[in-house]
Amino acid sequence: MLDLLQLLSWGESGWGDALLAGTLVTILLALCCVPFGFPLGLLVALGSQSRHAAARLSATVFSTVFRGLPELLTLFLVYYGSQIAAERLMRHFGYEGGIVVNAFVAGVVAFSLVLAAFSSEVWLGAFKAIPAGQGEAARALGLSRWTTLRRVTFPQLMRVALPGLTNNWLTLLKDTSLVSTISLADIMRQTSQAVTATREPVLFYSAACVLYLILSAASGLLFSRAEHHFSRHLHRA
Amino acid sequence: ETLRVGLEAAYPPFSAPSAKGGYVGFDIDIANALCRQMQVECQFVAQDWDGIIPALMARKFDAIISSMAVTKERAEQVDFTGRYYRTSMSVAVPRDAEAGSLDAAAFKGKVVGAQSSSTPGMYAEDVYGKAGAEVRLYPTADEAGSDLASGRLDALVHDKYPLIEWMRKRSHDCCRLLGDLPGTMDDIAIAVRKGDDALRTRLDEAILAIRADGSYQRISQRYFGLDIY
Amino acid sequence: MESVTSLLPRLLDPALLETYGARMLGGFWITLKLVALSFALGWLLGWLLVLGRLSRHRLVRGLSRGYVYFFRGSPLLAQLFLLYYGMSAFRGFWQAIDLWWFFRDPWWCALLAFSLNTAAYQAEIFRGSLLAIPAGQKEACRALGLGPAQSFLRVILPQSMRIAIGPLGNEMILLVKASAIASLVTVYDVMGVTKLAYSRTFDFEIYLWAAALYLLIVEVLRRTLRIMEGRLSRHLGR
Amino acid sequence: MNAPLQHRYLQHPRAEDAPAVIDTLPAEDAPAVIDIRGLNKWYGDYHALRDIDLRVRQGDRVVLCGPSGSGKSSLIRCINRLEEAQYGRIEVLGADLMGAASQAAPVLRDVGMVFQHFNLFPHLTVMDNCTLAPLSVRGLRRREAQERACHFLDKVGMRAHLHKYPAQLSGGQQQRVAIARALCMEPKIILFDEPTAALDPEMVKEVLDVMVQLADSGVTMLCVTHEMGFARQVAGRVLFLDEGRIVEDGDPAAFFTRPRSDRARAFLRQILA
Amino acid sequence: MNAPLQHRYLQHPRAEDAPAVIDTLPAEDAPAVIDIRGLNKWYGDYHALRDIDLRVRQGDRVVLCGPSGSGKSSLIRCINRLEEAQYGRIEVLGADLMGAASQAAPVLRDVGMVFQHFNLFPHLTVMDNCTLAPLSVRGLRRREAQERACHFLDKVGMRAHLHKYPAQLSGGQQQRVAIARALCMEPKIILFDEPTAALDPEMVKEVLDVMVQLADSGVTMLCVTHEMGFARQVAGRVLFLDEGRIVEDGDPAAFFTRPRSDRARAFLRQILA
Ligand SMILES: Nc1ncnc2c1ncn2[C@@H]1O[C@H](COP(=O)(O)OP(=O)(O)OP(=O)(O)O)[C@@H](O)[C@H]1O
Ligand SMILES: Nc1ncnc2c1ncn2[C@@H]1O[C@H](COP(=O)(O)OP(=O)(O)OP(=O)(O)O)[C@@H](O)[C@H]1O
Ligand SMILES: [Mg+2]
Ligand SMILES: [Mg+2]
Repeated sequence: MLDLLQLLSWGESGWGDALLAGTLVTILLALCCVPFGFPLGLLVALGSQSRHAAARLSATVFSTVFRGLPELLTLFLVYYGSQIAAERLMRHFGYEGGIVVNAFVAGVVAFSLVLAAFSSEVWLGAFKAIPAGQGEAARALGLSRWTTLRRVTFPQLMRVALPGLTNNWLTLLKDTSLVSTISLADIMRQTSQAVTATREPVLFYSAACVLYLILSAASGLLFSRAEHHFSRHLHRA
Repeated sequence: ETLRVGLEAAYPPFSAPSAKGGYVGFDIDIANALCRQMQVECQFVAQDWDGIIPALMARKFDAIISSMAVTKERAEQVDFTGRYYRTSMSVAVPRDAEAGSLDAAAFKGKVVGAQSSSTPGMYAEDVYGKAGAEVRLYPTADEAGSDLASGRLDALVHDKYPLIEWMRKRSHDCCRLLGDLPGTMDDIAIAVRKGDDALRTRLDEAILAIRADGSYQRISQRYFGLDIY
Repeated sequence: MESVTSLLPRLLDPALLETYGARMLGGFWITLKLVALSFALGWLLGWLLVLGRLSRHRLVRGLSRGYVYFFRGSPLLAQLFLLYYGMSAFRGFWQAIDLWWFFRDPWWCALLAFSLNTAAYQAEIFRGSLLAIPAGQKEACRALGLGPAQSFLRVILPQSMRIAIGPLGNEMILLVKASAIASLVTVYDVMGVTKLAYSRTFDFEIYLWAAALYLLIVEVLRRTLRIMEGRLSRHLGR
Repeated sequence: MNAPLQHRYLQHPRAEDAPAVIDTLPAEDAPAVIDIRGLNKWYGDYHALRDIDLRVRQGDRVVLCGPSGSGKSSLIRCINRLEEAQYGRIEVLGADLMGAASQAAPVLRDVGMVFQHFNLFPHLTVMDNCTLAPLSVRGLRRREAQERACHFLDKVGMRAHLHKYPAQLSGGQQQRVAIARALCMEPKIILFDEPTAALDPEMVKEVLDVMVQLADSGVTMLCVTHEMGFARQVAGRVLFLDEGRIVEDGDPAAFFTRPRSDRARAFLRQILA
Repeated sequence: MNAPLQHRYLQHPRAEDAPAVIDTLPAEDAPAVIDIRGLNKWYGDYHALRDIDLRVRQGDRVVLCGPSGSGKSSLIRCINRLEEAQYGRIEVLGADLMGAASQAAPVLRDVGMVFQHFNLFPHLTVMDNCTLAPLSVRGLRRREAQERACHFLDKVGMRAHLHKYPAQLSGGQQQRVAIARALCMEPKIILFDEPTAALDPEMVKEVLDVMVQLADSGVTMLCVTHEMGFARQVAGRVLFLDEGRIVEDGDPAAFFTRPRSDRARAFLRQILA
């Protein structure tokens, strides 16, 4: 028993610090996707409600492709695809050296695309839940489209969309483990390394579960705070 | 000048992570010896086995020193140096198994495990699978080993040295070695990008050099008690 | 016509097709089977969990809450791993109660882990859809004297399915892709086969096949769901 | 432009406008089908119903009125056990409603309710809305249930819309289907919660006509409404609630012409302007 | 029990009940602020508005009435460009509304609208509801906007509820905030779509009182309503729509006593019982 605890401890013989480093990578990666993925998803949702057929089509294609493609493939496409493209381009200009795309950046780009695709469905559902009267009232008051979106639609959208976005976030948190294939050491990668070195799979997979559960609990807290914030107008005085 | 070396780090005793953050194993020691010989600095990059060749081609590192067996398909994608060791495959079975033959026909109806994307995996599929065994492919040999121990597998095919290492480390002895598979001797070599002849030649020369000065033999003795070249 | 026949071999390498075509189809079949079965089982278990969450007993509520939290909060990969390799540590016990045949087989273990996992997600989806049904519907049932089972089956369920169908579609797509995780325990789905084939041939084309298969699945699913949604909301059309 | 505003209830009630005396009032000694004693109900801290005492005899036609938030809905929802009260006794058709649910259930089948917002089942056709409960609660055979539904739908003039969904009906039509649905259970008591509040004037008339017919057939009716016309024409008795108390209880003529409490006087002054 | 049912509009209009003549009617030659010519609108195949011709002069107070589905809402929504018509011309305050959106936008700021279901922004306080548009459309400074909001909220008696959210208000209070919100833009024309349909009688009175005050201040008003009391007291002109056509157009006294069309006669007979 003590041996097992030793394995989870810090320092020379323990894997505690490695797991912690992995957790940091996981959190950073997932957090960096949020400011890109969610707004892009909103944009896609707006696109699929647009009056222009072209915008609708590209929104549908985007959502189908990035929901449909295996995340691993999206990751590869971004990571290796962009590198190959960049190298071709540079060779065209006579530069022969290698270009290295940062794995972290590639991961953020790829998972932002995936997050955008899945969250666009959530945004879309939330749009349907906002009464048409809100938009009409905004138009009757002469508000511009941007003001309407920012001041009227969005705050109401958030309340309805948050539970679904929470699901997206939890999925993202776990999907990011795929970055180990492009040599980023997240929680899962560190776990399997520890398993290889120590041959204690059950211990370390349990530890990984606990880490993820802690992350979920923490983000759950944040999300329910946000939910409370966006529904404050419903609490009776 | 540094040499960026890609490795899987999940293949003890050849390469495995250490709790201290670095990597340990035969491959690492060899790589360090080669770098010293070439008077460059070794920089290790750990990488999932599945993405190791694409990563080499995408210049994430310059050479793979990760117990990679030379195969025809791989040789189409990368260039190999001369071998730095050779290994054959072995078969392990549960201690109480009555089987005694390595013959493919003897495994008909049995469940045989191996690591996927590895030469033993291909062997298991091509030989035992065709002979009527059910082949199960695991992400790493460790998991296959644990299924062998728990009785889900009737046999496990794996490279000889890691298999021995695994059985040695296993505290309670569940299993026994059935023997080496004849005709499976594979060359293990360093992979570099296609056309990177300069590096390939330097590495070839360095391998010969560390054999000549005996440092190779010392490393091999330390891990296996014999020279596995 | 000629140009198509000459293009095809360039798109689909015949040698590759011969070696891995059948295996890809096999993987495809595994994906479908795994997703369909675990989704259906998760559906049933999901409703049980919802009943638990809405139960009057605090213990039952707490347990189903904990279940949902655990299975949504931790990775399926780790869940499957713990189930498959963790259970084998108690081989003696399973043999004693004659359940070893179940835990011995990777397929059953994968199915179990997937069902348990998707049940948690589906339970949340169902709960949300139930909350969206106006309280008046339940009151009307009570005022008419309908029993709990009848109210649920005839009135609540058909209406909540309409609301749940979008998120359930998302969940099914996620499950299709998550089936790749089953290769951890040697159950090879489309993605498993693809990775295997790639590790042997290093031909990126094989990934494109897989992508095409996935897109096909998602597109078929999207259209099917749209039709079902239309059927479930036919009462809203004027 | 400064003329005082007159609206909806334009006319001050005058004696000569009073309807012909209603000829079907229940006898004084008819049995009580609803018997409420000392009923008190709280929502959290809020005391919504205070010491309600109420006996309704078979065949009674009672109108409940009172300002918004006075507890009218709460009261009739207690009679149907959609809300549970904390203190007091409710007996409906001889059964104690404050006791175990299993004991109350059989009696509640004989209490129908028509909601302000109809609460029709949107995914079922008009016919299915009306036959669902008779089939599965009363155990009628399909033929019987359908015949009964046709009969009552005919009565409310909705026979022609059998196969439509609620969303395909106008508000007044929906309300009539809701009434037919309640009637198909052949309840002994029927409760209405503002059955006309959501309707426009032509539709109000349709719905009220149906209720008049219903009243003629001798069902016991309790109706929350602000339609003073209905109250005067159909009701045998008017209850006025204020802040959770019944402050007036008497026949309509007396209520409209000589309200006893100050609150009722103020209320009537407002709406009769 | 077979006495004919009398309800909401119990009283037949009689000459002696007619209000004092309204003293603020616009002069015949006042400029037209709304000028509609040959307007036609379809929803898909359904022809909702047919050949509508309508001139409304500045300071007019017009009531629109007519049976359900006759196109009242469609018409006023066209005036506000919430719906687009297919044929005809709409000129509001001199600008052509059928043209480009950019051309119509500045004019529409001077047209306010009060919806049947209020459509307040639920996530904003009463104050924010009233200042949002003046701040971002009129470009007022915050102080100014708040002062203006206070002024109008005071006018509708809602000054005390500045910091509440709409869900914390009763229906009548919400409707009054909606009116104040529209007034804060100081529109030249204000459109009402059944502003009292969702309210109970005490609240109807509150809202109508506000509208009477508003009418006094000289704004041009178009109001869809079934409150015949309001129509008689406040309106300078009553339009009766049927099946997408304006079939009556005249002063209230004439409309109530001598409707020209059969349809209007039937409608009035129904609601006046
Ligand atoms: N679920 C609830 N929780 C808290 N308070 C409630 C609840 N339901 C009703 N109330 C309060 O109880 C009081 C009585 O409500 P009730 O619905 O019976 O009024 P009502 O007489 O039907 O009014 P209205 O004419 O507006 O329908 C109101 O003040 C209301 O705010
Ligand atoms: N979006 C729409 N699509 C199709 N038909 C519509 C639409 N909106 C309105 N209609 C139809 O157009 C007609 C006129 O509708 P409108 O809302 O203008 O009637 P209204 O006079 O305001 O009636 P009410 O008194 O019931 O509000 C109705 O028959 C209605 O069914
Ligand atoms: Mg009520
Ligand atoms: Mg309308």
